[in-house]
Amino acid sequence: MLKDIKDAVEQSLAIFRGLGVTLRHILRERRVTTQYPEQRPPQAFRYRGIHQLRLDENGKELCVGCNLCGLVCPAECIYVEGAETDNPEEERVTHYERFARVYILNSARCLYCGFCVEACPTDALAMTPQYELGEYHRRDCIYDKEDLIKNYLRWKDQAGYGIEWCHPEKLPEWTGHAEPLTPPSHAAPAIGEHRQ
Amino acid sequence: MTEWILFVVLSVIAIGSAVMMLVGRNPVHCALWLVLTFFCVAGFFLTLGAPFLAAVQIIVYTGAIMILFLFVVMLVNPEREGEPAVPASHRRAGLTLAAVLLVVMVGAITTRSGLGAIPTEPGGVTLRQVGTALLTEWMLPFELTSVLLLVAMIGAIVLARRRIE
Amino acid sequence: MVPTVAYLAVSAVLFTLGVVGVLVRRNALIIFMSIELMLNAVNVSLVSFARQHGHATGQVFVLLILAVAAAEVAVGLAIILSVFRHRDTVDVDHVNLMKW
Amino acid sequence: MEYVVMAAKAVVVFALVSGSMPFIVWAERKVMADAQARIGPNRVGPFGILQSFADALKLIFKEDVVPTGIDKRIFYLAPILSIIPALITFAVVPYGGPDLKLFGYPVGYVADLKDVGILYVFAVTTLGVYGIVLAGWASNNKYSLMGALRSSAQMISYEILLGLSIMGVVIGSGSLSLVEIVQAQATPYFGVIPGIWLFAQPLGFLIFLIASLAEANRVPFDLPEAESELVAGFHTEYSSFKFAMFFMAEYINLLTLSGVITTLFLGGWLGPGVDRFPILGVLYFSVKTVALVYFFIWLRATLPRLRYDQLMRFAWKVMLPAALINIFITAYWVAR
Repeated sequence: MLKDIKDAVEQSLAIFRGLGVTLRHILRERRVTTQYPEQRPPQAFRYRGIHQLRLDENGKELCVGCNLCGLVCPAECIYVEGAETDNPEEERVTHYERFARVYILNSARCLYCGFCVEACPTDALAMTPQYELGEYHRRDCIYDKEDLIKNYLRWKDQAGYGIEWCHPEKLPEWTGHAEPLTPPSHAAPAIGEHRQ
Repeated sequence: MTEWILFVVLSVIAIGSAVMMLVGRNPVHCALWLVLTFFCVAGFFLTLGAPFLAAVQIIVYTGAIMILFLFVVMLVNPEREGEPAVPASHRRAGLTLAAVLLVVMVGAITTRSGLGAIPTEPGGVTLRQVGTALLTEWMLPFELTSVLLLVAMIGAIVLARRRIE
Repeated sequence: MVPTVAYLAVSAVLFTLGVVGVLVRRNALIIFMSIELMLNAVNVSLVSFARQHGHATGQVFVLLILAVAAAEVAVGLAIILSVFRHRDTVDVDHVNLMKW
Repeated sequence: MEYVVMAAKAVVVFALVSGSMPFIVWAERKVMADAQARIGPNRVGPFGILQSFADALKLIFKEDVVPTGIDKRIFYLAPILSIIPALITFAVVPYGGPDLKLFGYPVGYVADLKDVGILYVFAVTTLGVYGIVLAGWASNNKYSLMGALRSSAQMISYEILLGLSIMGVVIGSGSLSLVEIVQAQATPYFGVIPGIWLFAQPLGFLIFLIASLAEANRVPFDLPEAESELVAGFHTEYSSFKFAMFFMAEYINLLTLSGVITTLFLGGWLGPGVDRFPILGVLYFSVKTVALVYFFIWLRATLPRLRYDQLMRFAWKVMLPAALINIFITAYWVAR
């Protein structure tokens, strides 16, 4: 009986302690919300967004339509049709006889693993940090070659987002607009860490 | 005049919803029609100068008793077996008996004189009077009710409890 | 002012409807509701008598009836529930054995 | 003329009560966000204050989904049954004293029901159960039905506590009229402490507070709609405007209960200087009510939901004896 009363009192006091905790948080100014469209979350250095098809310094396409990316893709979201041409070099879209006649990437199926980028023999394919990929129609999720080249043109001046993605030793000094993700100080301990 | 309008409207709704309760197939609908009747009865209490009883009527009847009914209807869920049709002879006999009862009651009411008299006190009975009567003149029945409620509570628990073997 | 006899008439009609319900319906729950209807009809006449005589006794009786009705509902619904558990029905025609 | 004044008061109170509901929702979201280190709504209007209106607009224009196999009439009736009691309870709550006059008419309350008063509040809040029970039953969904059954059991249990816990106040005030209950709190204790029932009836106040939380289905007693177990409880199948009606009823109930607690235990419109300037009474009443609403939101940010058996055990084994003890003490104190 006495113990019950003691428990009851303690538990009632616990409610007030809890109210104190919430009150402390209400009075404190700390806010963890990121105001998304105006404020961007810090992005990882190697963030894998939608792809780009790179051009070389002369404006020629690097892709030769070998379909290695399509073969390695686990989601089978890349379709490449290679072709050859007899045109003289200045009329070709690449430096070689081979080029990609069709290059289609379905961003709705892609799982952004980056295998295609690793597989590319000419470093033509790379990823960009772009993550706002929402569309109103599924057909708009199909990216053709022009779209992917547009992605390159859009991101080429952002140093660090090019082919360096798969060659870390070539990484230049960070100058991008976003900062590398730093784990917040209050983050949960990694698995096993608390056992020490 | 206003009182007559109110009275007629309340009577029509009360009797109409009571009839709806009788002919309804679905017990939940029946319960809701009955709730409407109870509301009208509370309205009668108001027009009769007993607002306290009207409030208690709503609290006890619609708030507790009918909710209990709904609770049991939902537990029992009698929808899965339609109520078997009552034989016509049976129904005829029941209606005849009820009609005889109604005739007797109406006859009794109308043959008595003096029931149409207007009460001298328009204020009617005050709550204080009711409370005083309840705790002086009717003290024993009042206390017995509490015993009755206790017995009912124990009985309900004993009856509704699942047998633990 | 509506005379007492009018209230008594309505009360009589409601009471009769309750009797009809008890006599012609076979669902135990509906029969029970009809009984509640009868109690209410009686309450109306009691309150109208209380007004006519300017005396509190009628209202006191209504309060007592309310308490009795509450007790009755508690026990009655418990009985219906336990009948339903044993017989899987609330049709009173199927509950015709004294013992099962 | 008297009826015209009454109707006008009723319309004004109705408009104010239902009009303040969007701001309570907004306040709740803001306070909850504060407690959780978030920002809360801040897009629609300054500080997001118009967020509720945007939500209402969205709910009205959303598709009204009607599930198959339902009892259609009751399905449509239930939200209406839920919102009407919520709206009409406020009619008896006095937000100003009888001295508060406008053009010679007392405007402090819509109706002062002498012999009924607080019983009217109970009678009407009881009816709120119907909306929930019928919604759950008519939805033809087992989660809804579970929510409905839980809520009916919960509300019946806590209604008893609600009634018993104010018996102390009623005995002490000697009246059921809410206006007279407030007036009974006017004399201060020992000449200094405000004479509100909170100090004379701390146990009654606590029980009433907890029971009213349960009656309004607020956290930590929001069992009928326990998201984590019952999807959304009784309103799982409701969408569009019918859902909005349940939502409105919930928040208007919160406001009404705060008003009732203010009246019963916190002295209603009473406050310093109110006898000289009766208009101050409205201000005092509003401040106390809003403070209570804030407290309820704060509680929601703090407490987890109770388990169902805990809820029932708490009602019958802890609160009921406490309420009875409170009545005995008060009766002794009054009869002394």
